[in-house]
Amino acid sequence: MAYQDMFDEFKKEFDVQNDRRESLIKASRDITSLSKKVIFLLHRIMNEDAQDPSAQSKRASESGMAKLREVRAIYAKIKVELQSDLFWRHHRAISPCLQEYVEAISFAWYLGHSTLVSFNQVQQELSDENGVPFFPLPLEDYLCGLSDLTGELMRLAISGIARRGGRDRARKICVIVRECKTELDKCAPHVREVRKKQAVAAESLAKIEDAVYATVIRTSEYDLSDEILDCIISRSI
Amino acid sequence: MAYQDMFDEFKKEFDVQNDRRESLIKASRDITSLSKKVIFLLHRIMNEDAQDPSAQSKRASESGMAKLREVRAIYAKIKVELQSDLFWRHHRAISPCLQEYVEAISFAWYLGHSTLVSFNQVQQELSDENGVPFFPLPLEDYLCGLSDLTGELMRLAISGIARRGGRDRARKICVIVRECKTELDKCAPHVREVRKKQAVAAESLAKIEDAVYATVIRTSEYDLSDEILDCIISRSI
Amino acid sequence: MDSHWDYVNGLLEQDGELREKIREQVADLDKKARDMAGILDKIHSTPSKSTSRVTPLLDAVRPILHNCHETSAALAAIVPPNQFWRWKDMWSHSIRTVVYAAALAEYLANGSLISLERTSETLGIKEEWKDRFCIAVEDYLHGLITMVNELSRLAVNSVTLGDYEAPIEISLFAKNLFAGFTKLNLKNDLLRRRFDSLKYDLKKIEEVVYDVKLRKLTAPRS
Amino acid sequence: MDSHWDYVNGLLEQDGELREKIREQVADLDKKARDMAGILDKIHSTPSKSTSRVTPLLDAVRPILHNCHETSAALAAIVPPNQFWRWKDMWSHSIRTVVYAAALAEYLANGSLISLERTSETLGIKEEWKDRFCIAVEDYLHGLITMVNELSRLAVNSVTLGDYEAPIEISLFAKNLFAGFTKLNLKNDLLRRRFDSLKYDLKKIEEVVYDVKLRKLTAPRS
Amino acid sequence: MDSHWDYVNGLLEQDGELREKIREQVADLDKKARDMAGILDKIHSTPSKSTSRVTPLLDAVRPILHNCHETSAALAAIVPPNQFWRWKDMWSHSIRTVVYAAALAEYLANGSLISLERTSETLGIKEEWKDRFCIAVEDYLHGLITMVNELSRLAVNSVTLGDYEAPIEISLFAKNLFAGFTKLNLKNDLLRRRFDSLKYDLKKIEEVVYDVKLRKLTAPRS
Amino acid sequence: MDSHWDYVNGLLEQDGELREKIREQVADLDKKARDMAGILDKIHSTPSKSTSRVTPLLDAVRPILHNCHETSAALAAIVPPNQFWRWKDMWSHSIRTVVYAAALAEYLANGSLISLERTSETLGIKEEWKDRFCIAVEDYLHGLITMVNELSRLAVNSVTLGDYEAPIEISLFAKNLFAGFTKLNLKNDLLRRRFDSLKYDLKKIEEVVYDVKLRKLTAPRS
Amino acid sequence: MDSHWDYVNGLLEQDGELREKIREQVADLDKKARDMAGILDKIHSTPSKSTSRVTPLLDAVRPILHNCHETSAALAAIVPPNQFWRWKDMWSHSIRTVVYAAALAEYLANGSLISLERTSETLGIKEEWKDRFCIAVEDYLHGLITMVNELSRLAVNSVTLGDYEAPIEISLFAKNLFAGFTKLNLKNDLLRRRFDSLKYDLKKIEEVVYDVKLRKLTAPRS
Amino acid sequence: MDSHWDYVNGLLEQDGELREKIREQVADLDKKARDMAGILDKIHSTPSKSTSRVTPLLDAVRPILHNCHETSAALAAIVPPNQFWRWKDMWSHSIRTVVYAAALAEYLANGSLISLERTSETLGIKEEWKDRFCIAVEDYLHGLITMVNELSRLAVNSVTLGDYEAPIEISLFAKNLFAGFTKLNLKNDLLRRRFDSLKYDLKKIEEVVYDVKLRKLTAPRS
Ligand SMILES: [Mn+2]
Ligand SMILES: [Mn+2]
Repeated sequence: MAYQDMFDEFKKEFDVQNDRRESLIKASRDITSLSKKVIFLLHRIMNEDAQDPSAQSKRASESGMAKLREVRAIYAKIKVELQSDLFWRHHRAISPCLQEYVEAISFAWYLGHSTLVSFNQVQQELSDENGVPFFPLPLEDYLCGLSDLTGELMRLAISGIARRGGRDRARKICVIVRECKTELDKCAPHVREVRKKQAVAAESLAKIEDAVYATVIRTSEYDLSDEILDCIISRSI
Repeated sequence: MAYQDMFDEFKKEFDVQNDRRESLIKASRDITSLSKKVIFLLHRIMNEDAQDPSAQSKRASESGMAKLREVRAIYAKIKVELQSDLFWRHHRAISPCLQEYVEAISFAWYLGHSTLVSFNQVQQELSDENGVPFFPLPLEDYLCGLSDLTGELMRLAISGIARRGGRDRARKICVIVRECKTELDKCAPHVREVRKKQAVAAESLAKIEDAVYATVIRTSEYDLSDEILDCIISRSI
Repeated sequence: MDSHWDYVNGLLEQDGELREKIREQVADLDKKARDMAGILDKIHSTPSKSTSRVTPLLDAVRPILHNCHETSAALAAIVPPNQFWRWKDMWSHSIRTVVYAAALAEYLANGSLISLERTSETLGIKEEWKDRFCIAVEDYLHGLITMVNELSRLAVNSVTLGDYEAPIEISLFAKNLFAGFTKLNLKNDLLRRRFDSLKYDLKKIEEVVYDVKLRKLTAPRS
Repeated sequence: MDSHWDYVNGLLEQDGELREKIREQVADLDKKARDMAGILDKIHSTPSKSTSRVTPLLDAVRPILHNCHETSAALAAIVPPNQFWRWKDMWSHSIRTVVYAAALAEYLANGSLISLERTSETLGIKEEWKDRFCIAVEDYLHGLITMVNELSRLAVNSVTLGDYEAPIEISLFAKNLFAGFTKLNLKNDLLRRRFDSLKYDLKKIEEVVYDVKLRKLTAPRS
Repeated sequence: MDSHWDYVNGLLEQDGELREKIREQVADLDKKARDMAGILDKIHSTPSKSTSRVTPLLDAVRPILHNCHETSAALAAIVPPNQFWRWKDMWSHSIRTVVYAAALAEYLANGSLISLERTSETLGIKEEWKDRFCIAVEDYLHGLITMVNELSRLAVNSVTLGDYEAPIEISLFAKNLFAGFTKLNLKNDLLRRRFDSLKYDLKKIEEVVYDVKLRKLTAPRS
Repeated sequence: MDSHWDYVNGLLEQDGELREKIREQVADLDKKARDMAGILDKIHSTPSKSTSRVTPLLDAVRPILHNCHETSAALAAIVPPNQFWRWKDMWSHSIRTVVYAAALAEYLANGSLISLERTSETLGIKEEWKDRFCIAVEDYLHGLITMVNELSRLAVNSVTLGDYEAPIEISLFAKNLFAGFTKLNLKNDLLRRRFDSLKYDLKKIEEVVYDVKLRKLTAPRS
Repeated sequence: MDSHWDYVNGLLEQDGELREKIREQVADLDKKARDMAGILDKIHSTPSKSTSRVTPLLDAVRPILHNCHETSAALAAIVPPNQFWRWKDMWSHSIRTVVYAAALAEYLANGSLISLERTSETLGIKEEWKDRFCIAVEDYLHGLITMVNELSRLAVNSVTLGDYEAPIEISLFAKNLFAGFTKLNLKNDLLRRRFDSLKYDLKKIEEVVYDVKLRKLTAPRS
Repeated sequence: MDSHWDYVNGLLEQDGELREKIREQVADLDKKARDMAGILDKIHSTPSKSTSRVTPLLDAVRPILHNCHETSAALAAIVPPNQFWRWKDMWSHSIRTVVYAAALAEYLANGSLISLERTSETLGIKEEWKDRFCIAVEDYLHGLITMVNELSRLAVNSVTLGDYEAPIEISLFAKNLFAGFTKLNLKNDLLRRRFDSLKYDLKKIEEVVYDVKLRKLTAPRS
């Protein structure tokens, strides 16, 4: 009967898509895990004692970017499974790893450039050597990654605040996280997932503000410049 | 400093366990997916028109068991990752696939033997050629698998009920599902996960009872034996 | 930096406008779907499918089905290339009802199962749109299940209205369709649950056939 | 068939009895843990660690730590081979407090960090029990974090009670410990969250050092 | 400043008192609703609607329906102008049961569908109260759905008690009502879900008619 | 100060020990409850209540019911005066199952509804214990609802095993019980929700009776 | 019969269209609300409220507040008489943000608390619209709480930017506002929970004032 | 049969009426509790507890505390014998606030910790009512924790208002209270969580003392 053939076709199609989904989920878990490791690596380098904070940032950023090239290789490998309309069909399977990747790359980028990585820059990273994207980067995933970034920036600001140059870095982070939070708030009504994450971003911002405030209060009783304070402290701790 | 070495050890240990967990989750997904396919296969064979229902069951059971040998091979492959105390350490990662496997094998077993597969029989399947278990089968997972089995038996009973021998099969299934439900209820206070599943098992049992009831009601108006009814019906549908 | 956020906001607004345009077309498609469902509901009081009584219903449904061509074309024009799966949840519900209507109409007219290709044709969906607007296999299957749900009611109501042959035809048709579904490895999703419900429809239809056969209300088949 | 279910029920009852026996031992361990925590809490009103004032506290804690040997042995005897990870959640909370007590006692006595091996020794846990009863790395780390939580309070209270050197020692100790934690790739679990909280303790300790240094209340280091 | 807060608190206190007064009247309305539901439940053991056996039930329900006039008037007097929509959730549940009772009574008495206007009249609700107390369309529709839920039971129980005509009348009535509902563009989620339940009731009624017809239990229709 | 805290801790420790003792008795009660439920489950495969086949089940249940006397007495002895309401949540679940067992046994034996007083007697609960151990009205009602849940299954399974009279008896009994429940002004939310489930059971039972009556299965077949 | 359903459907369709029109205006109001919130966010990097630095922010917010007049008028024109309470949930979220913006602007400009009446005026809401469009007391209170949430951040960030006077003013203002809230008998659960959050804000502000006073940062330094 | 249901319903109705009566008294108790909390909140702007400035607050609180005698007596009269534990959740929230007020008043007046017995006396609760109305240990402990929450704010605000001695007294009092709590074997989850919050309060108070001592702001102790 002709329509039994049709169902045979459907069976094949379902099985193919299911297997594809399973293999994408596996790749997605690998990418998420690698991206998280990059974030830890960045914190690790930034927590080392260093004479030149700006050189330290640069070194961290470069190490991070280098490791993220491994992640890029996985994306390059799975791109065939995401060609044309397959990407959106299986978007849910790889959305978590895209967000974690954006979080990691934007963190590494911030350490190297002191700015937020742009949407197009991330899309460019997710492209082959000729600049052809492996697949379209969904704006939602990019924005969610940025929202998560605020948490990592908060950790960076807090744990480095007593180090040479740490107060200055915390102040700069405060500015960029505040901007990020304000702008993401504007996007939030359009993107459900960002909306859910913004409460955490607000907490992170408040933590940074409190930390910066504490440094101001702490030094307010003394007429000393930042450098002299740094100097006194680094000799004693 | 000596204790930095200790933390380096910890890092290695954490990374090793994490990678192991990830690879177990992947294997677990593969096993779950294969087990589900076996269940579909069994239903598929049982839904074919057949002259000899008992031969059909036997054929289904054998095909299922054969496919489940592929699953067994995966278990054999990951057993090294589950040696000694590793099994319970990563139990949560592979618990879902164990339950699905028990569901599949107990379904195949039922079709071949008309009984519930015993705990020791499943443990034996999960052992090497010398009878040494790959790892200890947790009782919880075995019981959860049986609880899920009731759903598949319900599907079997309902979809085959109008077929030759279907009424008889449904009646037998009703008896075994009722027993299974009663006994699992007794276990439920000790096993949280079974407790959650039992509401579904109760629904399945009620559906089977209703279906068997309907066949009785349907034929109550006629003084005809099951065989004659079967004969009349199979000629007309 | 502002331009960075401006750029992002620009993209969001584009998506928002796209969504709005799709929503409009979907509202339209949904209206058509509900109209057809309303008309086809009358089959349960007009069940004699073999006679001319079914013709007026089909005559009422067909022009609406044909009008779907426009909506299909509009959606294919709005959805960007390769983004079919991004937006399809917006019209899944409506398209399933439309598939149901097309499939039931086909069954009533010719007693046969409409294929996925034939359904696409009926709705004026072109093969080359498949990365923008097409009927996903799942949606097609959902539509067929809805049809069987109604056919089980029809089997019952046919007998009530004195047509003892209809249930037997329906039974054969539904059994074959069910056999097709059996081939599929489904995920634990809505489709699987609805497939489970199909078994009950089949059982109901079979019971009607029993009743009819056992009461010898129908002539024995040669 | 009955014997099948009897067998299953037999296994369940065995597990139940095992759980009951473990629970008893854990209640005992928990009592010891809370007693030690209660004693060590007094450090905040006796903060001069360099003087003999800390000795009575340590003298009170040590015998309790030693008494843990029995509980360790009892648990190692009860838990079946290879089932450490199956049951450990039952005593995680208590063992973390015990680790905290051992680690703080070690710091107060010698100013040094207790190692995982040394902690096991202190509690009388034998290497060969490791598939039945040992200290998981996570639990050891939780205990250390609790210690730093208390050390940050101690830094504050030391100054209140006129000891301006303690915060500086604590600061060096905590910084090194923090550096160790930084090496780890943690999952998004409780340990990660508590590690985040460590940063605040470190910050607090550093602020106390600032205050002390800037007020030149302490002699400059040679 | 104080007077500002007193003003605000005054508003909140007024609302509190109002709520209390409404609660009292709603308790009264609810009692009436439950009483009528209790009486009408007996229809399932007295199903011969064509005979005089239904009369006593209607005689018991009607005075209670009439007594609702008082409650309606009381609520219209308590609710401040324009605040109907603010408080209506408090009595929605009860008013739906009252609508159900009025609608079922109407069907049993005359076999016809009660309109929204007629329901308001029955309960003594005046047009000019519409900013304070009226029947919202949703609540009217909920009441009708509850009636069909009961009618499907009634169809079953009528046959049990030997009345083979009732299901056929009920079937016609329910089919018409269902067709009416199909036309509605229901946005309200709960109402939509309950509308789905209507389909099951209809199917059940159709099956009862089928059983009766199959066995030729009814008098032949002209 | 210390003696103050010792006093407070003494109160808390007493509660802790009490809880432990109650837990032991409740475990025992729960075992009995589940055993009886397990035995009564067999009614679905032994449904011919009019014959002697139900006797062995009752013979198995009765001694367990009688054994509950001990547990009741033990609980009444442990719970301090006036503290019934403090601890009752610990055994609510088990006592509801026990009530269900007693109520079903009574129905199977005599076809009648067990009263609250009679249930207390059956379990050996003395009136004078009411400040320590008794059956709360809610728990009694929960037990009855569970019984009706099982009776609706029993109606179905009786027919399967050829007993066409049982559903009719069950229907009368359940209708009466339902009418009783309808009178109650239930405030308790859980009880209200479970009362709604009663309606489904009743409907189910009515449909079984319908099937039997429609086919005239209770009358002797010619 | 048909005209009856047409009438009912007419009512439902009207509601649907109304909802669509309101949604449009609310989208507009929400845009304005979010724009103002975005501008006022900058206060945390421009905190010197005593200087002219706050003026540009107020200059940016005021025209938007004024533009709300149009939206208010539009909503008052769309919402049918008496239906304020029916639709207000649609704009509650936005209006609360608008109230927050108006209240914060008032505080920044004059250091005073905006009253409910004054807020209505600011948004161009006329007294005579109160059956169609006004500010519910709850929404006003929500807006005030949001303002205090921001003021506690402002106290912190003012100090960071060297303004030690601001926290003291904020503290007085917040304490008064808190005392006002304490008088209210809040029944609304959400409002109650948010009122609890006020306590945290107040504590935070008090701690900032403490830091400033302790270090005598407000007195001129010698 | 009917009388059986009437009996059951009678029990349920009694409970309903009882609940209503208790609700009224609790509303009264709650009003008093909120009034006292409002008055005591002013301590944060009047912190000089050693001077006569605290006297007016105590003078305002004491008569309200005394007025609680009436409510206590009313509740003891309404609650049936043995049913204390059944109804106590209704007033737990209010009684905890009352305990807080009594405890804070005691601390402000005499610097000492109020005992459970003394609290009962203050509220006019008689020993012989203990099966109907008394203060449960948990509620007493909750009240004490609330007091410490406020004392940590008071430590901060005292310094702000130039009283540098108060934090030191508060610190000693809170440390003792904390040590007392540490001895308790708390099973109750909520109480455990709130006990954790005590640690934060204690830490805050210690930090205030630190700030004061560091700057040598207090008079030198002999
Ligand atoms: Mn992160
Ligand atoms: Mn399954």
